[in-house]
Amino acid sequence: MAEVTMAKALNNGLRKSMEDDPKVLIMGEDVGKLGGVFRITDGLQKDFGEDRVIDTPLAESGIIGTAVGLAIRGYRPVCEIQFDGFVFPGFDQIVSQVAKMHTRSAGHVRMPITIRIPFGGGIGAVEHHSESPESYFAHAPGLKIVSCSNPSDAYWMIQQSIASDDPVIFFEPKRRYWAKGEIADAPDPLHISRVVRTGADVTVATYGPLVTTALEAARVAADEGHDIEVIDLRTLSPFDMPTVLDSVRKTGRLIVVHEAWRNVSISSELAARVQEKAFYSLEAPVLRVTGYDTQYPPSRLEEEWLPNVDRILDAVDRTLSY
Amino acid sequence: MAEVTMAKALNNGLRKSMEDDPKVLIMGEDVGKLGGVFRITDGLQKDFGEDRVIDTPLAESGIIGTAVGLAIRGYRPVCEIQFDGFVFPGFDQIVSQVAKMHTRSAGHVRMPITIRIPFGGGIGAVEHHSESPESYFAHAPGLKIVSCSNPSDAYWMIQQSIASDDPVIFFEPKRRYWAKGEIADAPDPLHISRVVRTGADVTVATYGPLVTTALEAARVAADEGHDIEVIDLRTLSPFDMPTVLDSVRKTGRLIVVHEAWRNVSISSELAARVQEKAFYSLEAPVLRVTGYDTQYPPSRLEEEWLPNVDRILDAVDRTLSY
Amino acid sequence: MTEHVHAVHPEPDMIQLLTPEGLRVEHPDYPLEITDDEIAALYRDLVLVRRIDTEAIALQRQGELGLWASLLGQEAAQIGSGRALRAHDMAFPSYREHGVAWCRGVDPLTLLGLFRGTNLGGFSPYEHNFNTYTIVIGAQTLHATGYAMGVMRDGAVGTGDPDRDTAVLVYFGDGASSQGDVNEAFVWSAACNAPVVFFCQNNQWAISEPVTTQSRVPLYRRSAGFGFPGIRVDGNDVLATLAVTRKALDDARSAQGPTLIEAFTYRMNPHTTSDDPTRYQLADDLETWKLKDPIARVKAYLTRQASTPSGFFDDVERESQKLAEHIRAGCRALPNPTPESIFDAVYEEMPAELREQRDEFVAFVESIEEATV
Amino acid sequence: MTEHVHAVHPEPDMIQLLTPEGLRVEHPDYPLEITDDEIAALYRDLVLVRRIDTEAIALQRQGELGLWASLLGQEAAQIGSGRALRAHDMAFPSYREHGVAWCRGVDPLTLLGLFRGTNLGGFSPYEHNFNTYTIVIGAQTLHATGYAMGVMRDGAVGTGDPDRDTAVLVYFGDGASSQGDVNEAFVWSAACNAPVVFFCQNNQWAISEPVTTQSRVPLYRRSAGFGFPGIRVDGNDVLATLAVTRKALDDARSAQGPTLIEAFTYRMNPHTTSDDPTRYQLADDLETWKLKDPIARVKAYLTRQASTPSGFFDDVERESQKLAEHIRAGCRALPNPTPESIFDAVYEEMPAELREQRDEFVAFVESIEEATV
Ligand SMILES: Cc1ncc(C[n+]2csc(CCOP(=O)(O)OP(=O)(O)O)c2C)c(N)n1
Ligand SMILES: Cc1ncc(C[n+]2csc(CCOP(=O)(O)OP(=O)(O)O)c2C)c(N)n1
Ligand SMILES: [Mg+2]
Ligand SMILES: [Mg+2]
Repeated sequence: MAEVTMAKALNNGLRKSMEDDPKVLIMGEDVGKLGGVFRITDGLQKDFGEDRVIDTPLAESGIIGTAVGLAIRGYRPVCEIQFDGFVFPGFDQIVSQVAKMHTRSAGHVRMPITIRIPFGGGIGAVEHHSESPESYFAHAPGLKIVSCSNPSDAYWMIQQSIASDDPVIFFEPKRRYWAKGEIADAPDPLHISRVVRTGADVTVATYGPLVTTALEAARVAADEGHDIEVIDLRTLSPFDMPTVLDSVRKTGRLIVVHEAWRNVSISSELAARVQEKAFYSLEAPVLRVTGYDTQYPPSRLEEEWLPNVDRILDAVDRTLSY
Repeated sequence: MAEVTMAKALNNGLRKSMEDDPKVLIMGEDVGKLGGVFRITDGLQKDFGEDRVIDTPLAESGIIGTAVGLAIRGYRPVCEIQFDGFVFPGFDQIVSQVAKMHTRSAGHVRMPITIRIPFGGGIGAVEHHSESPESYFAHAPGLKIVSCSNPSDAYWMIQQSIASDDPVIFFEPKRRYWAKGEIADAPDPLHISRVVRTGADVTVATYGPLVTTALEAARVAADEGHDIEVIDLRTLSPFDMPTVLDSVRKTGRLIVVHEAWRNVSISSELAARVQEKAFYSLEAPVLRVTGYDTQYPPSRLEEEWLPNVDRILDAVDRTLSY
Repeated sequence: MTEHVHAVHPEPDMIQLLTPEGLRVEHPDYPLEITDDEIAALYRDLVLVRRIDTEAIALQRQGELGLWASLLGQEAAQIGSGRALRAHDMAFPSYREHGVAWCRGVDPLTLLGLFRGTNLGGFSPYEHNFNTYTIVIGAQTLHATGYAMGVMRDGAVGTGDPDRDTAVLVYFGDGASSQGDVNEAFVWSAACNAPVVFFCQNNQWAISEPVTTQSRVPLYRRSAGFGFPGIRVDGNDVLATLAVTRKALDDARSAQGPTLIEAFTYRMNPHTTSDDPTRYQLADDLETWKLKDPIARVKAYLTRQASTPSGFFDDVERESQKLAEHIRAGCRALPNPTPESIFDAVYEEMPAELREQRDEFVAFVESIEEATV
Repeated sequence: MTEHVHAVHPEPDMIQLLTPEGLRVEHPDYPLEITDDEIAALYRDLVLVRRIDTEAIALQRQGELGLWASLLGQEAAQIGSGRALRAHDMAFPSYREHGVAWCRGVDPLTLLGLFRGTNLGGFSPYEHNFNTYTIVIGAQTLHATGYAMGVMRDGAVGTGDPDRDTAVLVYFGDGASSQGDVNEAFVWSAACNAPVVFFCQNNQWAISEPVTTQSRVPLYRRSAGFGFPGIRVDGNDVLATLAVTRKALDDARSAQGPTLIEAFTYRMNPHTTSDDPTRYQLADDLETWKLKDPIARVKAYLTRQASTPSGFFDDVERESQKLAEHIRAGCRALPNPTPESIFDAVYEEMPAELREQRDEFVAFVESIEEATV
């Protein structure tokens, strides 16, 4: 099968969901004629009409809040947040309404809302355009959080997220939008993690933009004689703990890698769980290679700030030194 | 010295700050004539006038956003958020403006804003009135997060927070507002944790409303022959790691206790750090006694849901069984 | 030196069809054809929802409810607007709309769970087309707008078919008008001409803050600048509220877009049972507003102007007694939730890790219970 | 069946003092006493800020900047309003207000850091009373309102002392008008009568969305319902913008409260250098708006109506050349930030744990550099 970019895979996935279910709507800023600033919704308004692909007024709380109402009415809204840093005006509607409505109504109301967020850095952008806010959302019960790292997952996971009767925040690694790959014939379940490289010495668990980076690091480490297992987490809430724990029980060593700030993050939680559930298997503490606990830097410094192959290799050395 | 309630201690602390510095303002919903729904600002508008104790329109983003502007103009705003669950409409202004303005302006602009949030459960309230949102904020660089557990700390820490040139989110354990205590003659530094009970067997680290609970558990455990050390964390961002690590190196066992949801929380971070920094000292995994990863339940079930003496004792047994 | 804003005129251009003295007046834009029997039915509603309120307050005092948000004084605003709804219209309440719930056919006991702490709402919005209460101020205005967008996409506006055309009615307070969400709901509904009616009960207070803290001009004027009409109605006049809401809902159903209604009324009780209004409210104001009581004027009309059958008032009183008993007995009988129910509806599909937490929780609670037994 | 809203009339009640053809017209409410020299000075501003823009776009194309948000077409809106400010007034820009920065005396190079990626703003708002750019749409309107509340508390409004009375001017776009924050800023400033002027540059687009996506009625009408006046000015007319803003700022300084100004203009370039407007914009519109160019009309006036000294236009052109060289050379010479600077201004007081992270980071970066050397 021909290779497609992640952007195209997402576009195809969205199209498929819209064809399959007339209740699926796309809404957001510039998602119509422009096709979104990353062109993920390219051509969809033309083909499905302005009623189903909606250019909204410029307000994120409004986008999410109206999606809640549409969901109550039986629709399946897919909201695009233009950039990671712009989701926060919609934070209240997400954590206090989207996340809670199902519980509040004792299960009578469903919130099959998908919130797409292009996230992460490495594209030379200005402030608020390179953030990784997934940890904020993973704290909230009622939400499910996933991230894709390749075109095939992008294609399948976006459809699964839209089909989910629970709300899903879907993090798209924007700097990998143009990377190409083949589309698998069938999907894995949405909420499983995947070992994308088997190895015996150290487990590296990551997701989204850094899966590629971790695989590169694993190749370099192999030259240095270290056999790295790489897990693409894919699902960040819930976690797929069996996959992670099996791997750690085998390697005895875990490094969690993400761009998000370290403090109170996805990697904190994984470290906390793994040290609890695999206490006797760990030969070294769980290490973390993450964004530093500073503001995302001006783009001239983002390469230094972001986790990269060198920083992962350094952590490999450190964990092996225990 | 006479004992005062935490509510009164906070009131006295706020009054002292206002007397000491004419740039200190109080702003929020119902903080004026009513003195706040918990009466923490009781009498302050009468004594300092409507220009310094401001009943604002009903919108949290507006409260925080105007505080940012006042801070730029050289003021020191103290914002009251009426209940924990109502801070989220102001989330964007907090994480994207309050937290970032200092970095954005390369240090030229200071954000000496204090955001007071009565938090936590146990008061038999309705939805959104019993939450513990501190973990969301601890993820964000640029913010400092503290919580008091007793009247003396309340009195001193609120003044220190207001005097801080960095923004501080000040979490007040609302169910302890009416507990009494003496006020110390002088404060500890704001960002230190405190061992409030020394013990040799297990360290229990907690903050805010559950310090009292942890001390109770320690007393019961003592009867059962277990010697518990209790740490009142006080500062949640930054952490005071030396205090925690010293204790864990001594006891070899740590239980982190908070009402907040477990997933991606304060306790995740403490567990992650401690297993890294005290790997060889730990005789058992760091355990966590927290709110469950569900919505805060209807009040008839909150006693079951909240961490309590039984749940802490159970964790003590579990950690000692390693 | 003149300010850009002048003092708020207390009651500008307010639509009134029944004076506080119980006299019917006509308004050219809001003709209301209504029989005396229908007015009597409204009277019954008013009395019964006030009774629900009285009983709930008593139950709170007895410790049966943790909290109650009283509707006293706002009965006409709620019954007038609630009775303007058709069955397939949808209502989005805030947390004080017990009277609207009544009009929708929601059993008052259904509302008590939230205040008793046995659930967080816990009912289906679909059963009576009445959404669960929303406590975060203003959030529901966006939900209503989104729902109305769904109605449009379902082709259920402007068809001329009364069984099909659907409107959405959303309630919020004067304080809520300051929230970003409410103003965004105005933006959205105007931009897409959504069939939604914004019903603002201006009860003069947001807890301790008078409405002048929110705005120095009348709230009904807010909408014009967003591109849709606003109107102020005497919120203590059930007839005017009915007429004005009916017209706005008709407009919405016939694809003419949103309307903002400001129902000018007064919160005659504390904000909730936890509040102490002596700190901020003048007793005088309460006295003035007592003269405008929403029920007294209907009774005056029925007594003096209409040929109300003898015995009607007694019947209503008997019904009110029965309702009170239903509430008192029913409240105490509300089932306590089981601990494991906390985990039930977090997700539609419960993740394995949460199931694990639930099982641990249930086992732990049981172990404690056993130990205590 | 009529909708509540009718189509937007394109240019209602717009204040204009200089026609596109360069003819001075009078407006009774906005008399403007201005000498030809002063108009020539405005012309110089307009030309120079357009030059800044042109150079920045070129620098972006050459890879020296990561991004640029062009002000092309909006020069008059920015210069007219910016020149209405007094030194001690405060301006809060969005991200496109390079022309306002110019009026405040900010060196254009200071603005480039953000777009080059060497800093996130990086300058002191106090130096020129011009705040750093705000990228989150609308957030700055609340900052401006809060700042204005501070001005009031400093006793710097309504004293009659021109060296003391202070106004605040905040910029935002037509798209931003939909954000909750902007509407909350309206609520706040109206409620406390703050000395703030809201300057909305309606450039007809929010990236690809026409202003009709946000509102079907003119934006200047938004404020009336909040309780303060709104006015639409020809944003391509530097004289009208100056006069209208001056009046609004004067009102603010003299304690008459806020004003909303909608400057009706057009974004003549893509949203930013990353945008592709061929996907959504009609070329025709651009042609129409070219005829209303903000600079051409001033030049026409100066050439035809005023006794502009010969050589003036050449002088401006020379100055523009020098400015271009300053920008080109200065941009390339902007210092790259050091890695450790990332940690410098996270806090005023750096916590020990962050210091530790910084030291590890610096050591690591150095070790990599050594390894690479
Ligand atoms: C976002 C948010 N902030 C604060 C509160 C606390 N609160 C509950 S009711 C209320 C006042 C609401 O006033 P209004 O909108 O006039 O409604 P009313 O209670 O008068 O019916 C406040 C501040 C809340 N529920 N939600
Ligand atoms: C909260 C937020 N959401 C989305 C964006 C992305 N964004 C940047 S500019 C823009 C359009 C702004 O339009 P307008 O307010 O009219 O200003 P203009 O760019 O036309 O000057 C958008 C959607 C943002 N910066 N902030
Ligand atoms: Mg009210
Ligand atoms: Mg625009």
